[in-house]
Amino acid sequence: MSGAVSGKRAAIEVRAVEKRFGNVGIIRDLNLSVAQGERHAIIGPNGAGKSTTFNLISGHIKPTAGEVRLNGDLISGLRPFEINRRGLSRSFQVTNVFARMSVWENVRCAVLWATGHRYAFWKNVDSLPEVRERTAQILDDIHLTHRRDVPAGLLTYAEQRELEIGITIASGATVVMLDEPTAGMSHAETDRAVSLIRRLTEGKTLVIVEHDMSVVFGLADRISVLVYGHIIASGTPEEIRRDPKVKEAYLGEEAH
Amino acid sequence: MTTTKTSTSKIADKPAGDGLRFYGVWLIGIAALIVLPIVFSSGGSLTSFSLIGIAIVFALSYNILLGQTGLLSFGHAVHYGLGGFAACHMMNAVVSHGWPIPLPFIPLFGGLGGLVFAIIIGWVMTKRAGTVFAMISLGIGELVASSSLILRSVFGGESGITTDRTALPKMFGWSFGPQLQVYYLIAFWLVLSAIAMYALTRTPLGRISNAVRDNPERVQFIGYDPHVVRYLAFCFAGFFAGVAGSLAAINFEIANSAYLGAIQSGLVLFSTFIGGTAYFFGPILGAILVTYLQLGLTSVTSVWQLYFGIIFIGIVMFSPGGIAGLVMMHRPLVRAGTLWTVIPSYLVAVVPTVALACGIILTIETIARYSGGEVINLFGIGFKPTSPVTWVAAAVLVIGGAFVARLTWRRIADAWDRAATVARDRGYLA
Amino acid sequence: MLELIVISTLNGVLFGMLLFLLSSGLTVIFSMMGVLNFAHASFYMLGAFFGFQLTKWIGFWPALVLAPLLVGAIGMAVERYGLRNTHKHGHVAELLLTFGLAFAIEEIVSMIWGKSPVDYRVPSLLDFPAFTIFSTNYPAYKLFMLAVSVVIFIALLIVLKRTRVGLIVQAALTHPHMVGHLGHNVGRVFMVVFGVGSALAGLAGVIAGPALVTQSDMAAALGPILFVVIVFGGLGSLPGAFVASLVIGLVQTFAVALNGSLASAFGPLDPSAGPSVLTDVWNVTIAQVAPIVPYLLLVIILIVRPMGLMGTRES
Amino acid sequence: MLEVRDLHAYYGKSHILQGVDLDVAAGEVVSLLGRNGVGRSTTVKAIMGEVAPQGTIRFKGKDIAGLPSYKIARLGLGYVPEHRDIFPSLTVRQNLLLGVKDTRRPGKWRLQDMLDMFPNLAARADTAAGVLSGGEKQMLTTCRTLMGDPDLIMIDEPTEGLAPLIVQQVGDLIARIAQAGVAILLVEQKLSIAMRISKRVYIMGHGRVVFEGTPDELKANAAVRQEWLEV
Amino acid sequence: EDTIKIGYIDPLSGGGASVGEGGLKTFQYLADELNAKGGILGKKIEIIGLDNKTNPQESLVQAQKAIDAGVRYITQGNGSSVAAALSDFVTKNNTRNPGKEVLYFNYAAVDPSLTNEKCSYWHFRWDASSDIKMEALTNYMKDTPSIKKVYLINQDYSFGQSVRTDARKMLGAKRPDIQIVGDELHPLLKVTDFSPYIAKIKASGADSVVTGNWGQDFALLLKAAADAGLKVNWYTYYAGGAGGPTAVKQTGLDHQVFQITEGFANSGNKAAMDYEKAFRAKVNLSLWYPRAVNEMRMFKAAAEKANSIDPVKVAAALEDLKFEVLDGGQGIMRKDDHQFLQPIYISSFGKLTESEPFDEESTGWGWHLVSKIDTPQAMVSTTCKMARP
Ligand SMILES: Nc1ncnc2c1ncn2[C@@H]1O[C@H](COP(=O)(O)OP(=O)(O)OP(=O)(O)O)[C@@H](O)[C@H]1O
Ligand SMILES: Nc1ncnc2c1ncn2[C@@H]1O[C@H](COP(=O)(O)OP(=O)(O)OP(=O)(O)O)[C@@H](O)[C@H]1O
Ligand SMILES: CC(C)C[C@H](N)C(=O)O
Ligand SMILES: [Mg+2]
Ligand SMILES: [Mg+2]
Repeated sequence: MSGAVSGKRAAIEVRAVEKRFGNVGIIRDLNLSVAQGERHAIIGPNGAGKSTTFNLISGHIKPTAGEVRLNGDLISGLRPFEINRRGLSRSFQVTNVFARMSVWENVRCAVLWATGHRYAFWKNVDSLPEVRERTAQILDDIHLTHRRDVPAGLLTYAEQRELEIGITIASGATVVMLDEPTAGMSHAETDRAVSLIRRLTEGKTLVIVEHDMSVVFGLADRISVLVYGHIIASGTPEEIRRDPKVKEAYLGEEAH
Repeated sequence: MTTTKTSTSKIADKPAGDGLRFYGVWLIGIAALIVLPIVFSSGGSLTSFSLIGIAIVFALSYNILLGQTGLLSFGHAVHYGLGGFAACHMMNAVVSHGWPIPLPFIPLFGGLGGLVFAIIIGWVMTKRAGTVFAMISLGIGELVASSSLILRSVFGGESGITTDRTALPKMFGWSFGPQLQVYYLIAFWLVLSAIAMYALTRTPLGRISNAVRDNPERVQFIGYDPHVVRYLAFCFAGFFAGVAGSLAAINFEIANSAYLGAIQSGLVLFSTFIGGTAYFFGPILGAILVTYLQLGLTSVTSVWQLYFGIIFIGIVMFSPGGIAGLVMMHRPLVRAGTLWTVIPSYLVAVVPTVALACGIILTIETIARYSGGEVINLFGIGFKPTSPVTWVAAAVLVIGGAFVARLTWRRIADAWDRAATVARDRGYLA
Repeated sequence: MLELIVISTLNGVLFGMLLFLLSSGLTVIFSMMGVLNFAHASFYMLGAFFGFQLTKWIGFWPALVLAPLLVGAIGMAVERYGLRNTHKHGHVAELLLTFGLAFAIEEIVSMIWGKSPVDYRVPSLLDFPAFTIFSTNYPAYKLFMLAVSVVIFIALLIVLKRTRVGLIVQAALTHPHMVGHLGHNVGRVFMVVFGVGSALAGLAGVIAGPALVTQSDMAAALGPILFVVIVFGGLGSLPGAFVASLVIGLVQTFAVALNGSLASAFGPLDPSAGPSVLTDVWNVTIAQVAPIVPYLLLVIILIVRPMGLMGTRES
Repeated sequence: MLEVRDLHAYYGKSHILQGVDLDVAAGEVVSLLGRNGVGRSTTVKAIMGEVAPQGTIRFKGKDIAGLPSYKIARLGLGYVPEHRDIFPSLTVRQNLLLGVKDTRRPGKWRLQDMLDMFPNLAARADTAAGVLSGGEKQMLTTCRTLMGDPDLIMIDEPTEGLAPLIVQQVGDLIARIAQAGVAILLVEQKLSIAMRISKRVYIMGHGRVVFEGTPDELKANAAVRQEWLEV
Repeated sequence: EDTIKIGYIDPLSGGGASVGEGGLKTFQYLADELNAKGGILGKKIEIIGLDNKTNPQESLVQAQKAIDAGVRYITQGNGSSVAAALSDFVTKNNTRNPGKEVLYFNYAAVDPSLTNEKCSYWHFRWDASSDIKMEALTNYMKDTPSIKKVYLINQDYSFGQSVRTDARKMLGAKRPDIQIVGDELHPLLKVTDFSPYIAKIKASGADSVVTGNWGQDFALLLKAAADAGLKVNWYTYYAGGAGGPTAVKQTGLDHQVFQITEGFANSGNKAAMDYEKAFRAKVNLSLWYPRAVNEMRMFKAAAEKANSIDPVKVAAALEDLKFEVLDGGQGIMRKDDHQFLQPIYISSFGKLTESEPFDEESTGWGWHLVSKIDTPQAMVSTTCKMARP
């Protein structure tokens, strides 16, 4: 899954995408390009359509018009699992883990497809060394090794958010999309999560939605600002910080 | 994480003792199956054991759906029944064509019967989970059961299809006429199926089924199509239900439309839930209890259905995790070594609780037998339903029992809290 | 032929309305509380037996009022002391509770009234043929049943539109605490809803009892078809339940009325072929498949339109 | 108006609140601050009866500790929980309507006022609330509670997950509520808002109140900020 | 063992419960009566009621349970589908467990195949087989010129089907001018409202209906007929069962409902009528099953003849045993197929005369003799090839 063919090709390419619910247009003429290996943040006011954009890219919902490409291949119209199998993985704004399964099982399930075990019903999951090692590694990475046998539903909120990230990156996808990964975390937890994200997405393409500007400005190579379903600005953190449109539509005078 | 490949433990870094214990449980189970008919050799117990064995396979197959994949089916008996019919037809065909297939292989064909139907019907059925699936399964169940009365040439109408298991080629010189031989055949398939179904829970598919149960939406984002997962689980459940059905067909030498019907489907749902869906052995306990009640209650009381209902309501209300949940609740206490602190309160509660139960039984039987005047025999004491003495006894037992029992139950709860706290402190409870 | 059509239509509508009376209560309970109440038909049976007994003691008309109230009270007790505690363990547990309840109720009824049908008669006030068409009598009592069902339908529609009970219950399904924080007494609302649903079943029992059999197995006979009606019509949709009841009532009645089979349409099969699935299918009459038609409809609709005929949501 | 004395609360055996005291006067805006997990949410939950309280809670002079929460709400105590708890299958309008406790006695906030105040909500009045964006949900919950015409409203972390601009809007909303004479107990982490609109602030630590004073006093007291708020 | 246990396997719940319970009470009464007279060969008789829910497989569970509990005699009647399964089961049981043979006394399941292609040495039937009854019934119908259009409605299972095919065949042979205007099969014990069927009968213009319906399937059929005001003649097998007479009375069909049985309350036979009176006084039911009386009495006779209660010996003694039946006349247990041959009666239901003391279900109406068919006329040949041990 290396981008050997063309290192310059965009990891994600959204072209002229529209999404309407009934007759409300939520996403209008959305164009977005995320280069491979880039850390791209999407910011914008609540209800601007950031999560919807995630849903459109990851196949959760289908665009009304326009197309989405992953590493050059058309993926709009594909189902979520098909897109996931092509190396795109996402997390959810609302924690979305397997509540009754243990932390270990949560992560392991996310590892299975990518390690090629798929729907196998003739293999013992416990005796798949590469699955075991990878799971253990991820648990270690997200600092949940000591909680491995706890049902995910019983974790604290911050731990569940961390697990959410763990599940997202477990498949080894090259494109990772995180929807407000630090929402609801304290400062300390946020800092920890940021360094975690930074480390885990090393060498990968990252798309992140965040309202916490310290996270956004600390993490992103490039930022796009989404307002009313349309990207009004795109650029480096510096450019965005200075953009008056952005100030008016999103940051307000309180910008940190 | 430094266990060798030959390690038997479930999770790699658990102590090897777990593996021994794991195999131990299975070996003890198998040994028990072998010696059971020797210890309890009466015809009655043989019959019961055979039926229980069949019910266990059936309930375990149902739990692949309910417990593992989160699919509530009201029509699981369809596969059971079709397995039964497939087995009957196969047996008849073996006899009439003189094929060299001995009886012990027949359940394989029964399983295929259940499987084939699952393969055909499953894809549309498992498109959705939840209520939609439940209702489709109800519809399919009724549909197949009713059609079976119409398609007389396959299902034999009201009277069903009969067969003679002794007419098949012999194996180890066994004719399978005597119930004992049939019992061992059932036991053999029980062990085989149970191992297979247990193994299934430990495979990638098994684990992903659990994930689909918990959160089908999220599963899509880790590369899996929940529809495919549900479909595969449905097929496996269909296969083992078919095996169970064919065992029943072998046992009774008949298959009829009732095999496919709502009552059978309801019964397996009951057994599975009552036993507890969260643990592999739950449905086993449930199947044992339900079959036993079915056989036993009917012969001691005419209003067995009422007790059936009450027992189920009781379990659903007071032990929603089923019997297995009740048992497993104690595991952390055992590990933490605090179980002994609750046992005394259990013992104290036994007397008033039993008294309460007796009171209820006495009341019900008094009403049920009032007109017939038949004597009620409770622990060897005879009560006349028409005598006021009985009424007073019943009232005293119910009211007094309930009063005292509540106190003792509260004591149990307190003792539990204390023991659980200790267990939590020692890290055995999340 | 015309005669058969007219009479069958009348019969079908009547059966449909009876189904509606039963399913209205179940729809109210199922759609609002998400409880698959397997005991609903048992409440119907209780209604019939209470109706029978009270008719003996105090006459039919007081019984018509009193018996549903009694059944409603039992329903409320079931909700208060049973379902409420089970709710937190999920829908399967609730369903099994009502399952067990259905068992127990059937046995209690047969303990008290026996297993044979009781002699529950149409009240003499309505025991005359209302009109005669094509020399067939149409009993006044059946007209009365029709009228009651229609009145209930309209009343329910109005009540449900006007009150916020539906909203409260639906909201409480996902966030019961929050509904409490907004000042609504969730517990009581649930209890009342369940009580009303059960009372409707009871009412259906009181009025259907004299027209059909009043026997301890009457619940089991009717149970599954109710689910067909409410799912077919669309969960939560009262008009849906209404339409579905009529459709199923008519379809079933007309299926019985029709004589056709493939054999009668295309001529008999070659008898030398011997019996096979084909001959079974060939010779079966539409009347014989009548009982399975509703289930066929159910399966088809769920596959093509999982929210049912007029439903708006899937589960 | 609200008087809390020596409030204790437990989750299972863990003692979360260990004697909280606080007061809110009629029409007053008070903030409850503190680090994550100190028990601020638990305090409001205990007041609302969602967590079993031990101690005295008096509202408008009436002891409400141990009452079921619907009764507390009917006394005029509104609560906006931290996880928003919107009813996903109901429409925005229905959500708002459910805030009304008694249809016969409409309060001072009308459905139309709410929709006017938030055009976002107005545009989605008839869509299922479950699909709203995070920020819209927050507005919806607050409005919903207002529909019940509370005399005191407790809002738990209203700005969590909100875009900076919306955070300002929520601040404005709270100010507007306060202007309408409704007392507010605001549970917040973002100091700026709390400092801007509150008359008094409480800071919680280790399950009890460790500081009480005006925003200015808090500003002046770097030691308290250092110890109980900053990381 | 000082008791003889008889397993009574019939529906005690579900749609067949009313008839099943009636049967159980009958057998219990008979057992009490025999016991009061010293039992059989000094042994007391115990009836064990076992609920089979009209389900063949459940019947086998119950039968096995009974056998495990030491039962060597089984009696059953409600449902030929069950009977076929039981007969097969008993046969297998007896070949596989020599020395532990079980006899099956069938008191009501009348599907002809049980004494023809599916006949078993271990099965004995006291009720007249369906074709015998139809033979008698059509003989009577043959001589009733007013019959022009006949409608057949039957339960969709082996018994109902045999009624239907026999009726078609025999009517066709004896009265080719009679038109069969309808031939209906409906699900067994599942229909709750027969109005649609009645509408069809009405539309067909039939003047007579032939039905083998029993239990609620008969009562509800007549109830629906009453509601719709359908006035036709009914030729039935089981109009006398629970709920039937009430429904007939409601319809106002005075002597228009006929029934074919091996005996009935107002048969005029003194002994039988005394018996009926005593039975009603104690059990509070009409004696639906005079054949049950014959069955138990013949059991005793055979056991005494064999001087043993061993099923094998009793079975041998029963073969060709001649017996004076309850309602008078000679009967014989035909050796070839174990079908009991006996006089049978056609009676009609309606207002009673002075000499007819018994009404049904407190309707004031009762059964009245229409025709008696003596044993020699009440037999059809059998194709049974009996496999004897
Ligand atoms: N299925 C749907 N039907 C109708 N409207 C929808 C649907 N899904 C989303 N919307 C609307 O689309 C808009 C964008 O929502 P989205 O969740 O993408 O916002 P967001 O940018 O992620 O906001 P936040 O930062 O608050 O999470 C919202 O106004 C929402 O109400
Ligand atoms: N349902 C629960 N069961 C057990 N412990 C809980 C539960 N809810 C909260 N806690 C614990 O109680 C403590 C206080 O929680 P609370 O929610 O009141 O904190 P908070 O001050 O509101 O912080 P936050 O910033 O997370 O909202 C925390 O340590 C938390 O882990
Ligand atoms: C009891 C009887 C009415 C049974 C019926 N004659 C049958 O053979 O099935
Ligand atoms: Mg979002
Ligand atoms: Mg909080």
